Amino acid sequence: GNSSSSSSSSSSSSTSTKKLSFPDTVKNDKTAISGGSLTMGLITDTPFKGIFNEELSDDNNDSTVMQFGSESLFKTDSDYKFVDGGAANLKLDQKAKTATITINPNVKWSDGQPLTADDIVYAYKIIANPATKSSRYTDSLANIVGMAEYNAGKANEISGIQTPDGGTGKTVILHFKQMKPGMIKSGNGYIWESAAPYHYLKDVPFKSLVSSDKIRKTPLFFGPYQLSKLVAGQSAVWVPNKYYYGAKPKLSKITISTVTPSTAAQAIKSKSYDILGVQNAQYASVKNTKGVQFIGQIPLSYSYLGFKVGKFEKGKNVEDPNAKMNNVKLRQAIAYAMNIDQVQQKFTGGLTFRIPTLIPAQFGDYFDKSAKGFPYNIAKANKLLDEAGYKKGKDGYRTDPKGKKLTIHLAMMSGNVNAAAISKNYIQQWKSIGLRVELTSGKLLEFNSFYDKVQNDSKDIDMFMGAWSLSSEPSPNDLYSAGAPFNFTRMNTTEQSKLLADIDSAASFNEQHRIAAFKKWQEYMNKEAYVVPMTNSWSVTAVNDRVKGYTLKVGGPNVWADVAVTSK
Amino acid sequence: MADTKKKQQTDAKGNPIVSAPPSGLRVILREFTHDKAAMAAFIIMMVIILGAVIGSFFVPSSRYTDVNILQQWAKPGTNGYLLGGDDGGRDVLSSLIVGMRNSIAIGWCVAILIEIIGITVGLLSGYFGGWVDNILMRITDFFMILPALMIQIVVITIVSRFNIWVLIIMITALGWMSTARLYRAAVLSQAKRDYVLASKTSGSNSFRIMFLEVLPNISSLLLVDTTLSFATSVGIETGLTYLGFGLPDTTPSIGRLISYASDPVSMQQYPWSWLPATLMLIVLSLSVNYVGKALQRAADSRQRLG
Amino acid sequence: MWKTILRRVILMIPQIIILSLFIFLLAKMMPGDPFTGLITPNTSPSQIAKLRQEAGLNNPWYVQYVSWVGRAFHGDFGMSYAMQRPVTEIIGERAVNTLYLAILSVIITYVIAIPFGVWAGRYEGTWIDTSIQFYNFISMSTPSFVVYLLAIAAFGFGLKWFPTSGSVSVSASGFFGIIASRIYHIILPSILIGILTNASTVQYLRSGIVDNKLEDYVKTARSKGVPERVVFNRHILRNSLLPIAAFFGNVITGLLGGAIFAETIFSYPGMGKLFIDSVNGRDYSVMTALVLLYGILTLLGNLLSDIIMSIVDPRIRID
Amino acid sequence: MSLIEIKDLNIHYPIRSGFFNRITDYVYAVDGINFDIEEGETYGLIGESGSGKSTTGKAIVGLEKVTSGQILYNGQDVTNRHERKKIKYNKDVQMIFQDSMSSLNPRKRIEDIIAEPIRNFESMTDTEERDRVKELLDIVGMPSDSIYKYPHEFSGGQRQRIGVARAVATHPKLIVADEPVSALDLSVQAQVLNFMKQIQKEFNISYLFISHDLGVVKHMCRNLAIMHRGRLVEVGTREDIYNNPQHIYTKRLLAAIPKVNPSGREADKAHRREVEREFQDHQDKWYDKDGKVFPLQQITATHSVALPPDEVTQIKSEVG
Amino acid sequence: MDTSDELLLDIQHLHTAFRVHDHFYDAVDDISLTLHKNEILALVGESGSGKSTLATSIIGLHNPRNTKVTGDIMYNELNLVGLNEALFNRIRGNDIGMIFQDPLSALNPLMRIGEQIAESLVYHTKLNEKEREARVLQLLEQVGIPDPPLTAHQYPHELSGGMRQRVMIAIAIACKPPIIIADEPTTALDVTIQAQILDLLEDIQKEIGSGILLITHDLGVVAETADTVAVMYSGQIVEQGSVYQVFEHPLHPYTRSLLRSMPQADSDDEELHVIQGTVPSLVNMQRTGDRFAPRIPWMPASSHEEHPVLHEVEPGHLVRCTCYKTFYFPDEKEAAAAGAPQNANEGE
Ligand SMILES: Nc1ncnc2c1ncn2[C@@H]1O[C@H](COP(=O)(O)OP(=O)(O)OP(=O)(O)O)[C@@H](O)[C@H]1O
Ligand SMILES: Nc1ncnc2c1ncn2[C@@H]1O[C@H](COP(=O)(O)OP(=O)(O)OP(=O)(O)O)[C@@H](O)[C@H]1O
Ligand SMILES: [Mg+2]
Ligand SMILES: [Mg+2]
Repeated sequence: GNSSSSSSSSSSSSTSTKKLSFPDTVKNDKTAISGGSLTMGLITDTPFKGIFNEELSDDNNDSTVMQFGSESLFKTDSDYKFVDGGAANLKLDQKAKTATITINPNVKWSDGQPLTADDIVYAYKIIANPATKSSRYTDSLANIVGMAEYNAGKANEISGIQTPDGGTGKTVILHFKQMKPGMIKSGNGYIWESAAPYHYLKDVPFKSLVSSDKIRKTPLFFGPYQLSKLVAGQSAVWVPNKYYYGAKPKLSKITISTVTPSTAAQAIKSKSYDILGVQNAQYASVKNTKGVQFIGQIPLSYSYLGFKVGKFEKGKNVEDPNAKMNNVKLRQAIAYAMNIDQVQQKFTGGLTFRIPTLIPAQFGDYFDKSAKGFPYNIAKANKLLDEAGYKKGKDGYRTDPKGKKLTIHLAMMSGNVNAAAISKNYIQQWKSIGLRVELTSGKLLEFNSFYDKVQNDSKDIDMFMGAWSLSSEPSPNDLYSAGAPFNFTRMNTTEQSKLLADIDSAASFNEQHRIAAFKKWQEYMNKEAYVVPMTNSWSVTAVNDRVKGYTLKVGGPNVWADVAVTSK
Repeated sequence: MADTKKKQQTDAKGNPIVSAPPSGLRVILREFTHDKAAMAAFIIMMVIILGAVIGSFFVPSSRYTDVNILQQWAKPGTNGYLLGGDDGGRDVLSSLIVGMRNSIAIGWCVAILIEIIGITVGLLSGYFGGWVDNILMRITDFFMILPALMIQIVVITIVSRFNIWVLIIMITALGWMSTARLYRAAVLSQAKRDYVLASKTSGSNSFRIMFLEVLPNISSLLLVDTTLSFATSVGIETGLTYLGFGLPDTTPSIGRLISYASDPVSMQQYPWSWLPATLMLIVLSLSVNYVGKALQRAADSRQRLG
Repeated sequence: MWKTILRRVILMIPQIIILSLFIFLLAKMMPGDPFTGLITPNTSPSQIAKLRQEAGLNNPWYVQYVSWVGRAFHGDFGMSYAMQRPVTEIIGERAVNTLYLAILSVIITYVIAIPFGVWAGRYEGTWIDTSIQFYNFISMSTPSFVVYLLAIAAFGFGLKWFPTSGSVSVSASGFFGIIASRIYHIILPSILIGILTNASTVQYLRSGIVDNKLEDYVKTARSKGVPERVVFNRHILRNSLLPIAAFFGNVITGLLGGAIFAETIFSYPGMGKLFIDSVNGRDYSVMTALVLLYGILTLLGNLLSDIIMSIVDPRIRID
Repeated sequence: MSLIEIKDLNIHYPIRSGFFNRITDYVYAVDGINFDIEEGETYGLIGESGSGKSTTGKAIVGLEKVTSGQILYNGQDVTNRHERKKIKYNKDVQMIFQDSMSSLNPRKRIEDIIAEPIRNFESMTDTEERDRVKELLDIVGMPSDSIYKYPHEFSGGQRQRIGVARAVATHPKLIVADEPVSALDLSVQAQVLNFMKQIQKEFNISYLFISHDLGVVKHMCRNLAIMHRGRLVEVGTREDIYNNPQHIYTKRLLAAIPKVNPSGREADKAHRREVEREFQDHQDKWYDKDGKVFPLQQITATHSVALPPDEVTQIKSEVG
Repeated sequence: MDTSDELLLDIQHLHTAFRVHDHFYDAVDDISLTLHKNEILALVGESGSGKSTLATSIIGLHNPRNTKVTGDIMYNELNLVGLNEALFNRIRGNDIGMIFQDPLSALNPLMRIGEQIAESLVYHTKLNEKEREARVLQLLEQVGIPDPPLTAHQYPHELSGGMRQRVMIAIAIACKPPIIIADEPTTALDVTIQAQILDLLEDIQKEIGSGILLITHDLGVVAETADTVAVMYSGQIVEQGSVYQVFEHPLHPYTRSLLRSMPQADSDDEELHVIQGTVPSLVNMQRTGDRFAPRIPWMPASSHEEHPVLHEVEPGHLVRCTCYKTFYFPDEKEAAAAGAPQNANEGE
């Protein structure tokens, strides 16, 4: 459907109103004062867990709270490619199937101890040791030689991680079973990008690591700030780490505390925090606040509409050719009938916008710029359905090609304040093309129920609206391959398998080949419409005018080293 | 003890205490005509109830279910939106009318069910005493220790289709205990009276005595307790909705409308979405309470106004 | 009396066992489990499956129940899946918070309710009584969260008189500093809770006074020439406080459960909030422990009521 | 054979205490009493408050569970509920209660109140039933339009008469009247007593007349029993008891009756004090070492008294 | 009796009206009475005749919002009607003691017996706590409580009815008041205990020489204890005199009827006399003419006075209305006429 999509593109883009855009860095020309304290809000419904360790925590809130101290080992460029200049440098050796990590000798933990090879090895051990029950352990990590054995408890050391200069040395070599094209990018999942203070944690048994005070109350980091005070789950105070290897931190104190979503907008309006996230639904009500700048960034994520076409059986996705949704025209029609632009304009003022493909635009070359996705087009939707033999009955609803009553069950999560209205809107849209869509269970599903049903291929789901947030290495294999449990639509075609394999194949070490492979896959996905890309959103932060140097840009070792305030 | 033999009890006026009001209805009527506030409350209550019930017949369901995003947060008075539009551009007034009806329906259903259970348990327990009482009271005790709000939340999470009936059953199941205890106490005090013994010697069987002799005598409690249960259940629905465990969108309720006051900012920006429902709820509960108070006075000869 | 208390406590055991079974089953019926939510591309389904298996979540429910009870018997309520900490530790932390809130709320409730009840009862039928009753009805029928939201907007964000979230300021230091900060954090919610939940106490007190005013022993007191003020305080008021004393246990347990709204809106990390979070996160271990705790607290509250009653009212004996 | 024979009737209420709430003791509300009521007679049962009079009465009509002993009605044991049901016992044995207000259901019309036993024990058409109710009201001297009224619309005496009407509705053989006039003013009391007597004559009803007022009992009963601490202390005819009281308790009761003759009051008072002193000083003579009443001993054909055997022989010799 | 002439209480034209449905109705209607030192004045009458109302009027315990008291109650030159509260509080308990009918409800269930007795000592004497305690024990002893220290520490519900009434008496006499009002002090009690209490009351009266206003509806009690008697009917006194005058020569039809309806020792099997009709309620009370007339309908209207007043028939013996002169019982007349005692049932 290349030609058809191009014809409609002009009309759809004209209906969508002016594109919103945000700077990614605060603008403040005043001179920074020395010291000064800064407050930041963390919007959350629940207290943060307080696991201040990258290896054990998989929680966004915890990462937010520890962002002042926790620093990645490697520096990257804006495309997430590893570059030298961080706490450590990374060198991949394709042939030897190794990665060599070289630690910057200036790097010290906040207790003054130097960062060593042991610290890097220990991070892998924490993740892989079964006693820690870390959820960070993945199949990708098992690509390191000896990792699986260590994880199974069969070995005491990870044979594929070596420290040629000894534990206190500065070099670590990782041996892989296979090299992957994604390894050059941060977030690839094969290489862990944090270190754990071995000298500090070694006395704590793995089993009790997660609940130990050394993790929860007095964690060590080598980033610009160190944790000074903590009220569990609520707030934390960070003060400069005097051993920081980079530029001297400029603030004397950073306080971060939780803010309930329901009061967040009010908090922005009353400028209770220097830095506070903006919930998209509330942006309209706070955008005119004086003395506050809004900076933004588009996160690596997307929301989508998936169609259930099979089941996950014996470790494989098995597509059912007779499934209700296994009709490409039906799926496309459903996609075209969605007035996503209109909805998002209304509900988020354009902060959320329609996306044309399953690879977010931030991935640069991997993103298929020519993809059009499924712009709103009712006529086309009707036509597709007519072609496919879904005939309209007297009641205005279409039957399936066999003439049987057709009811499509949509599973959608609650949570977003507008979710109910949005679901109703789409259901009405689909009604206008003659499709009877009902919500699974008659209501929006709460998070757990939703995933419980989606994961287990519940019979009462025909399609579902989900979202993925991606790591900075965008290989879609984890989400869409034949063996991926996360491939919730259960699509499984030979074409798909071929395309996916190509993305992570040896040939893809050639960047151009990989780019082409990504594009082919995106085209295929839009053609088959098993998964319809829906939206991505700006993630906006309200920053007080007195803050200087705060940025959402990716790459730098740790932005907080540069943040300052210009008035008391 | 000597006090068992005291002269017939008399009230302040020296008249024998008449445990039943002279013909229930007449006393209630008199109570209302003597109490302007109660009368006004009664009228307001009836206006709200009838308004909601009758009004809802004239509201097409599309007015409160169909999303019309172009009318999102429409200001009151615009485009035929008398009380404005909500987040989905649905008509607040229609939602209010139907929501009122639904909430009232929930309230009364719960109240009635609670009364039925409460009366049955209370009668059996208070009248038979002994092991019947023991068993029923232990069951009641057990329900009493269930943290109601918590269980409700869990149950709502569990049920696959959450609707008005589930809500009604759930509130009832977790709310009948105090009513049962109330009736039990009342039955106990009635069962001590000699008319029960007289009925026994007249050959009436236990069920006859319970339901035809004792029950009418505790029926004054029914009116009072019903109004209380009513107000409580509407409150529970509202609270659950606020916590995110409300009825599905196709079933508007007071709680859903009030929950538009989900955060201070939208509260200030879109007052038309939640304020009318909140005021309605307050006015309704207030009038129900006043009516209940008056009924209570009617039931209690000591407090009667005249 | 001690014997009775002991017997009552022993009688609680079967109730608690049934309660635990009940909530355990409910918990197991909830769709999903603590690991359902762990789906990011950073995690592997296989690792999650492994963790799930290790946590025993694939066992039949009765196996899980028995092992849960066995551990609970030794005071080990397991780990919170969500917080990765021992449940007892989390609840202990939250319980302290809730306790602070509950105690101050109770104090404020009584500080408001007792004079109101006394005035309403004493000046029964006058405008004072009418206004107090009106206020009571209003406070009973106003949805609490609306009031909390308005108050937090006005006094928290607007006037900035009170903090808007948390239980203690992170910058507070020193024993008294921390206590002061804690109190500062709960003043607004407790005042609101106090204002909104005193209705039943006021009504109890009022009707107690109204009833007792007519009692014969009040006449006796007057006939002794006791001044009216003393008659009121010593005879009418004291006897009317009785049901309130008896109600005390219930008020406490009621507040513990009823603070959910205040805790949610003031993002105050108390037990009510914890419960909601644990349901949403399918944090079974926390959820079941909490419900159990509430059940036990309710039982203890009832017992406390009875004990108080038997102390203040010589006619009631528990022996 | 007497109409009713009470044989060694015991009614004990358990007292629970201790850790397991076990029965640790009993209230001996009725503790081994015997008496017979003949057809058509009024038998008096007198005693102070709490002596077990009501309990005895209730046991006879079947409202109280008997711990042990027998109640024979026409020679048939009726202590068992099924037995009573089978022979429609309550058709023949009815009760009048002390508190007229509480014994009439305030929510029921007089018609329904009086008709209740008729409906339960007899099958009548509605008109028959109504005629019967009117007839009964007529018997107790109340206008027939009373049937539409509620109990509170009547005075205490009228209510008590309604109670009498209900009791006689099924032509009972025995009516247990538990302090039927204690709550009434003097003039009203007279009305009720008159009716009771009149009905007795008319239908040959037996009464068990329970009271603590010796004046009233004397007016009503030929035979009477004095009850104290759950036991009978003295049984006899009116003459036996009033003219020749033997037990100190009977004497106390008699001495305590206020006389309407002011001139003799100083003497009465002196007598009263003397009896009281004797009662206080010689407890051991009248009660056994546990303070229990002795078993009844016959001193004449009609007169029995609860005294130690040696006392009895002495009295017998005096009487004889 | 040795009624010394010292006048304690002089009630003149006392009216006490209650508000019912916005109208005031006299429950006590123009009553004049005197009480002397050492006198036991008995007030008899059926339920609802206004006895308690009179008593509470004397001690000023009516709720002023719905009660209107007019007339004079003179005590030591002091008019108790309309007396200010502070002053009245000095009199209550100290100069007038009161004993109520139901001692259980008249005692505060939450206070120890000792405290309740001591309470009036606090406000009327200068005794310190020790002395008060001693006085309480002494009082308990005086009213015949076997173990005063124990009882002082008990609560009302732990005592028997007779004991409670003794405690009430102890409260009433705590300050040795010259006037004691006893409102049906024995109605709730057993005959034997009633006798004890009445004897006790008499003894105490002798000891402290008070005047007692004894309210009762039991003629026997009156005959046993009173010096003078006032018979009340419908808020009025219908007959008044010394106990001998009233019992030996009852004049008013009501007094005579009452005496006649008592079961008499020597009239065992006879029918008892019944007074027709019922006591009228406060609102329905007939307020003109002879209020008792409706209950003796066989008496011709001419025999009643239009405005019945009290007539002093002999010194100290007063009777209302002239109808007493011609009053007869219908059966007496019949009996006289027919010569047979047989008579029909008197309707209601
Ligand atoms: N259900 C019961 N449980 C325990 N004790 C009881 C019960 N009913 C009666 N008693 C006790 O039994 C005794 C006899 O009571 P009963 O009512 O027969 O006395 P009575 O002679 O009728 O007294 P009264 O003159 O006050 O009516 C009393 O001591 C009473 O306390
Ligand atoms: N507070 C009141 N308000 C209205 N009417 C009252 C009040 N108190 C008493 N009465 C009426 O006044 C009349 C006299 O009552 P009172 O109590 O003095 O009678 P009593 O002779 O003491 O009767 P009893 O023997 O029953 O105690 C009665 O008709 C009664 O109904
Ligand atoms: Mg009795
Ligand atoms: Mg009285």
